[in-house]
Amino acid sequence: MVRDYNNRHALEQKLRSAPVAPAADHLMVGHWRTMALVLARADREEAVRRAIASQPDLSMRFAAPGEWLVVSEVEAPSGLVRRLEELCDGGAYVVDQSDGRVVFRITGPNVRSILAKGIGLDLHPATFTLGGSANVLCGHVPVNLARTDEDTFELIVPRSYAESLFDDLMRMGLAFDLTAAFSD
Amino acid sequence: MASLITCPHCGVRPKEEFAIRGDASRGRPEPMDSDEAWHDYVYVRANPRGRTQEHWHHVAGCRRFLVVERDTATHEVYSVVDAAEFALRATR
Amino acid sequence: MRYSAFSIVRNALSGNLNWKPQWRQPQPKSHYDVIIIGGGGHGLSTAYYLAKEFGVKNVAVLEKGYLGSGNVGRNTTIVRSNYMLPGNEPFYEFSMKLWEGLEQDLNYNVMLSQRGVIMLYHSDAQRDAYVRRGNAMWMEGVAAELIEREQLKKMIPFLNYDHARYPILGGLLQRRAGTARHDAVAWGYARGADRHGVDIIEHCEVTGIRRENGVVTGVETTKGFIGCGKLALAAAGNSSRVGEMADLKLPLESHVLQAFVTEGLKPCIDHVIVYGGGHFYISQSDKGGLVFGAEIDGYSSYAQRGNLATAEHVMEEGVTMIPGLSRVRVLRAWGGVMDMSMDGSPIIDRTSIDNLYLNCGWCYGGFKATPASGYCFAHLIARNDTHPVARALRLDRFARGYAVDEAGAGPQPNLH
Amino acid sequence: MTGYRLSSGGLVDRSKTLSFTFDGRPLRGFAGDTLASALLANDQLLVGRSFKYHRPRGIVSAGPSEPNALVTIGSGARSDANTKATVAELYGGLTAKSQNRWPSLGFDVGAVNGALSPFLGAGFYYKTFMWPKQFWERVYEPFIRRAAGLGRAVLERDPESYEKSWAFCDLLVVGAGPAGLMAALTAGRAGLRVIVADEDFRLGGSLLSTSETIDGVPASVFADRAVAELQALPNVTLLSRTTVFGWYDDNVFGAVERVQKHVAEPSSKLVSERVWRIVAKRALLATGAEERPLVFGGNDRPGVMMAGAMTTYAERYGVSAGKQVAIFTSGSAGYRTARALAAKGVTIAAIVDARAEAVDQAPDGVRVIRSASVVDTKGRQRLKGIVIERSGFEELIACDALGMSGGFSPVVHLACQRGAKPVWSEELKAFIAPDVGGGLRPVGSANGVHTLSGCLSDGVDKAAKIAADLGFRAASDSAPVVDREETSSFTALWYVPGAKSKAFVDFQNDVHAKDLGLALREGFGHVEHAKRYTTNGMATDQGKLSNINAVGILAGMRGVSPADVGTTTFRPFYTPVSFGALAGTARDEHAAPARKSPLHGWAMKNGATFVEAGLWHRSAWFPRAGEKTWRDSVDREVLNVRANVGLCDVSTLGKIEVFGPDAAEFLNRLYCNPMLKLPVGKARYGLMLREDGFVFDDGTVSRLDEAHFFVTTTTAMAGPVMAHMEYCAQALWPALEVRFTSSTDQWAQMAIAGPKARAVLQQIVDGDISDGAFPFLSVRKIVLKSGVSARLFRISFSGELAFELAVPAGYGEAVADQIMEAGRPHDICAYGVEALNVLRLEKGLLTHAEFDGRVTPDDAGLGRMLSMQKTDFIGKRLSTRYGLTAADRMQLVGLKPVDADKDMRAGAHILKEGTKPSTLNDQGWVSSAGFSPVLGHAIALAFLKSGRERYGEKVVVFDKLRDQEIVAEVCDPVFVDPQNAKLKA
Repeated sequence: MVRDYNNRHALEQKLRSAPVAPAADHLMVGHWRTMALVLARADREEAVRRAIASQPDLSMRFAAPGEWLVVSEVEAPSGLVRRLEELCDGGAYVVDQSDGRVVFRITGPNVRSILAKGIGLDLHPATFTLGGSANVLCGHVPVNLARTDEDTFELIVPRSYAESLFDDLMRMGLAFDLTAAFSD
Repeated sequence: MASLITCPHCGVRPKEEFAIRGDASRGRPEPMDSDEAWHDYVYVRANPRGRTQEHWHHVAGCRRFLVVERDTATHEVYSVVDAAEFALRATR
Repeated sequence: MRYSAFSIVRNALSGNLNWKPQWRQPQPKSHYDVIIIGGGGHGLSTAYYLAKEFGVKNVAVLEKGYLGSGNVGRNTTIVRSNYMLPGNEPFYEFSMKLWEGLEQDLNYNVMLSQRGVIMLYHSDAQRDAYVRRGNAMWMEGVAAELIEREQLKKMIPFLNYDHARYPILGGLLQRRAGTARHDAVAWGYARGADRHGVDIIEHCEVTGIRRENGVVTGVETTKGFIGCGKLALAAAGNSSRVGEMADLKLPLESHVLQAFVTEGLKPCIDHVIVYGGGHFYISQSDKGGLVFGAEIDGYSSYAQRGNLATAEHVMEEGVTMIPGLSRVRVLRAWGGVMDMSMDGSPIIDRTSIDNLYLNCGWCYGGFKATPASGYCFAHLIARNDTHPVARALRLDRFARGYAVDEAGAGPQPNLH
Repeated sequence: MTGYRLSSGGLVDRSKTLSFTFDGRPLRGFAGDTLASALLANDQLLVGRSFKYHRPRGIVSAGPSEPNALVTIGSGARSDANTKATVAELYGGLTAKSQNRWPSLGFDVGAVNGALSPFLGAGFYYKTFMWPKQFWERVYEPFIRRAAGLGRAVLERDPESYEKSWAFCDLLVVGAGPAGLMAALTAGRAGLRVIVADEDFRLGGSLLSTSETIDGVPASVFADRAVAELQALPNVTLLSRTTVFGWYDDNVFGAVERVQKHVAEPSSKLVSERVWRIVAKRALLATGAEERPLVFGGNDRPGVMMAGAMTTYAERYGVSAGKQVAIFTSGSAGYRTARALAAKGVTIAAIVDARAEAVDQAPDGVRVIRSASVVDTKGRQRLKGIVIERSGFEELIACDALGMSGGFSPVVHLACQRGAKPVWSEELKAFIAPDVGGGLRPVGSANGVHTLSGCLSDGVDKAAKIAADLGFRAASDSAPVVDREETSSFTALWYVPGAKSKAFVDFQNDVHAKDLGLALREGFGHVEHAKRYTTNGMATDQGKLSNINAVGILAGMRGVSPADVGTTTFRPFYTPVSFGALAGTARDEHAAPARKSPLHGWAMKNGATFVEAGLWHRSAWFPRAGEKTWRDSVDREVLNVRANVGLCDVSTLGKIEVFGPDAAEFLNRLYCNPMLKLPVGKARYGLMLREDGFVFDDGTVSRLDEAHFFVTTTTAMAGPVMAHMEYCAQALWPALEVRFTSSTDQWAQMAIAGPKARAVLQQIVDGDISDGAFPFLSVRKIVLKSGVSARLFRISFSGELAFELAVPAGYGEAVADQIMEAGRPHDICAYGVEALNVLRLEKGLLTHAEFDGRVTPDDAGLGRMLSMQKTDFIGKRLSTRYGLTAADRMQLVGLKPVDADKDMRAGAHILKEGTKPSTLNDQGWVSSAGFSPVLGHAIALAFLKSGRERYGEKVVVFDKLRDQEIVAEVCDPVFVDPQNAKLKA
């Protein structure tokens, strides 16, 4: 996706310095990610879920019963909203959140120990399985947490909280020399 | 109860993800119900020592209101259901 | 036995073997003019003033546990009259004045310490609210001072002036406010009431309220039936349970509030300090422990114990207000059952049932009210007439639309 | 007592010498020492002073129950007061200071209190200090306060950091002694997720302090092997230096790990302490048993120590408590200590056994005196001898240390922290854990098991049962074999009669047996009363040693069983936990998250001063060169908006997208004014009430589509309004088909206000925004010339011609820059919330300064908004109550000073002219006040009794807090442009 330089990232100030070499435990901040909240209408939840789940390039994050945060790495915001509206065929309301949320991707051998310092959810691989997602608190910040790979998690946070969450995560990772950079 | 609540949508979650609204045992009166019914609904509580129903809001999770049925003396939880389901069941 | 310098010396020289029980352990009589349910601060002070001020001496106080086993023995001991609303301020100031003469009145040292209570503000809006409150206090003749940041820095240098999440801009100070030794208040009133002939009956749980033709005639207890002319409820967190025995439904929820004490330290905090960026408050006891607390846990509970999440939050507020608390160790946490009312203010009133009187709804502020609560309740019971300073604290204020809502939070108890 | 290091033995590393100081005196110890063992090895017997009488005190225990050996470790901002030397791990460079003494530990002036002790008995202060009346506050209390406390808190900023962590497991084992280690091994081998937490820096518990052997190896070697095996299991987490301090609902445990308390120079990457919240499916309480002191005359002399502690110092640390050690015991444990010390070459002066029968084996040649008791001790700051009594005859026995043992109590604190009381066992002569269900079970000696082999097998059995319960299969290993089992029995002895001097029950708080007698005499015989009256058990050790003896003594005096006396309440924390650890990272600026507006960067560039607004940082004003005070900037911003145009960041307002066929009906029930027929493309001011009829929040409702509304809330109430809407939709009206979500963070929203607003905006907006095409209260989805999609609202909070423009948050800064650029020829300025506040004040528009939760719509002059013809809305019914409609309610008015030079302040109250201040005369209060640069004088909004009838009346504005009373005239609350001509331009 083409980057629009008029669109400022919430962490532009925090991550302005030159990129660092990633350590074993590393925090990546997606410079540009598209997502929308899908609110399924009553009795259409299952149909909507299935319609979106059928799309391999769209990642569904559970937000509430009948509500998902749908993340795309290829679509532009308006394109994603249009596509979701078509997919859901009137069965859901779609709200663009591409500018309202920031995605953090954290990966590494100590990722669970780091996240356990803020998140009261059992992150054991057998319990929080690959593809799982949940709205949780990280410290005092509300996030959507998803496990996207063996030792990789994504945290999606409301934009206004992004700097606070960033500071928190860096402190949680201090003992493991966690590094951070924009991913593109 | 006071450490963890099992959200029917999100699973076991820490208490700090929730905000407690209060008594869930009584439904909102109809517009034409008596003054007394409205007064009791807004201001009077059974406040039992024992089994009670309470609205817990999963603020930092699914943002659903839940009805937690539990014991006020032992903190044992008997059930947790979605408040909409609870309300619809009550009106049926 | 009256306490005096002489009695102390005389007893010391005789090995302290001649001190007498501070109150008797009587068997209940078959009938009293007034029975008070609840042997806590409010019940005991009611009995004391009934006997001493209003000449009603045939009185029993029934306590289901040991005397003072409720909130009077598990609070943070703060005494103040810095309220804003006209329904509250005169009542609490009346209480403050009673505190100021209490030791002489009771011949018992309750260790009132008027060290000053200061409530910090962190924004212009909060300052404005405190200015409003301070001026309301002055309206009632109660001295209040607005302490601004620079003056505050000299007065309390260890606050977090440079790194607080919410900047500390100043505070509202009531110098006459302070603390008292909580257990001593219960014991002093018990001893005083006992000396005026009141029967204090511990370990006597009320199990039923007997009514004949709609009029209360007595109570069933674990020690048998006891008849009474008038029945007065002062059961704090258990008010709803006792009320239910007379089919009374009350505007109350019982909530748990935690309080904490640290290990004993040499004197370091000279005031009662209240954090405005949250609910944290702290003072130092005469034994050296820092006594503190903050908000209620939020759910209704009779369990007298709190949860860890709330405790941790209390500590967050504590170190944010006073960074130097960080290495101070917390010794003990406890929980009290608060009778939270729907507007955060208490109720002292008759009920719809003849001869049944009600004193409840003290939320987390009942300790400071102990003298006035007892005095006004005794006034009401003895004369069947509301004391002038308690006029706003009626039970029917909700139905009539006259809530006394100091926090402006509406009928949700855990917001008060 | 003459403490010294034995020539060999112990688990300390004699090759690693550590230097430390005590009260400035340089001393040496070994790696593996505690501060207490090192002090003892250096013959530093006197370690502290007691609380009340300042009596000299020595080390009593070898663990967390220590009442006496409290010291301050470290200095300056890194000092830790009241640290128990018996659990403080020794490190090189440690500095320790004694406490509660002046001028020195050896010579303490406060000890004069001891001579006054007849006057200072339990509860003395309640009876005294009352004459004359004023003296309590001025003389007595300051004196008592100065005497208070033990250590000193420096109250400086702590340089170290703290954190918390969650942990989840199948089985938590609290305590890594014989039972705990066996349980962990059994469960770990079976595949359970196991966490083992132990307060000690070395795992093994009592295995480290015994000469027994297991499976042919010394117990400590057995422990090391078990630990090594556990360490190798991926499903087992070992937490040493970790105290489980609390058991909470749902089997959640609080624990504190001392990560760096044992190093001289902590790493900045690591925290000092970490609090764990452990969620355990099952837990085992393997906390062992506490040896009981004996209450005899002179039992607080330095040199008198728990017998078990003596064993520990000898076996684990290679330290002997004395050269000539006497034992006073009511059970086997005293003999065990005698054997252990004798085996290391220490002379045993005598074993004084309170029991008559011979059941235990004394070391060869040691004198055993049965049916005897110690009635006094000799020496001053160290023990020189004991006076024993047997059959009415006294004898002085010379010794320099005395080990005492009064039997054992299982350590069951955690199991009793949730309301269940411990249960008296007549068989064990101890309070044991109550049955609290399967979540938490005691094991080993915490379960009343007295033998090592019993503890090992109890650990195996309990863990195997749990494994089976949770669906795992534990191998049927039998427990290891103890080669020379030591037997154990005791007789409970609460009070040793015949005391010749004070017999202490609570050492730290100086409560002696007679105090309990006095308490009983005065009617404080209930165990809770006795505690509160005498302060027994209220010291920093929470009565770990003293409570059981106090119960026994009370029972004896009352002639009942300890079961009838019961215990006081066990509560967190098992041992004290620092504020810092419990607070974790959420402190100082990070106490709460900080929310930043998408226009934060724009505001910074424009020089904004920021102010806290809930979690948000908002731009307050934008100072320019030459402006001396904030008022200069705000006045300029206000005048510029009124004359030209300004841009203000309003992104922090709550924003909610509401969808669904029933959305209009839903909003119609939510607001007190009508919303059902709001046309598409239009916005409306809305007022929400609470169910009790008072104003909850205000905001705008815009209809973007037939079934799509956009709702705004005030910044402060965004969260509560969202929760309220969710409550209404889910709990009250679940049948309505409505869905909504917050879009607060998605949009950067800016107000462009002033006569030139349209001219500026037209330059960046495609399409006609003239008053004809886009009149007041219009709403439209638009596309900016730059291609950015946006929403445009014609709404105003300033009374000026104004627009609010919302763009996706990321574009906010670029669009704001563009507007500032386009506005330059029109003299645009950035304005902040302070100017916004003055602008709205001049127009009599309201905020939560007015809506304080006690205000009705009618009070605020908005009574006409109440749509009583609607069937239902939140707050409708209760807003008709008498008290909410009474004629004497306070109503919103304006105030202007009669003398234009005077100012007014929010929070002032109002009096009628000529009346005295009193609560009865109080007429109202000022909700907002400020200087109006347009009018050139102060203005205020106020709530005044029957205020709308009183325009023109002169009133006194009473601000006693700054000693000011001024006269003001009551007026209409709209000060500027009452016809709204500018708004609709």
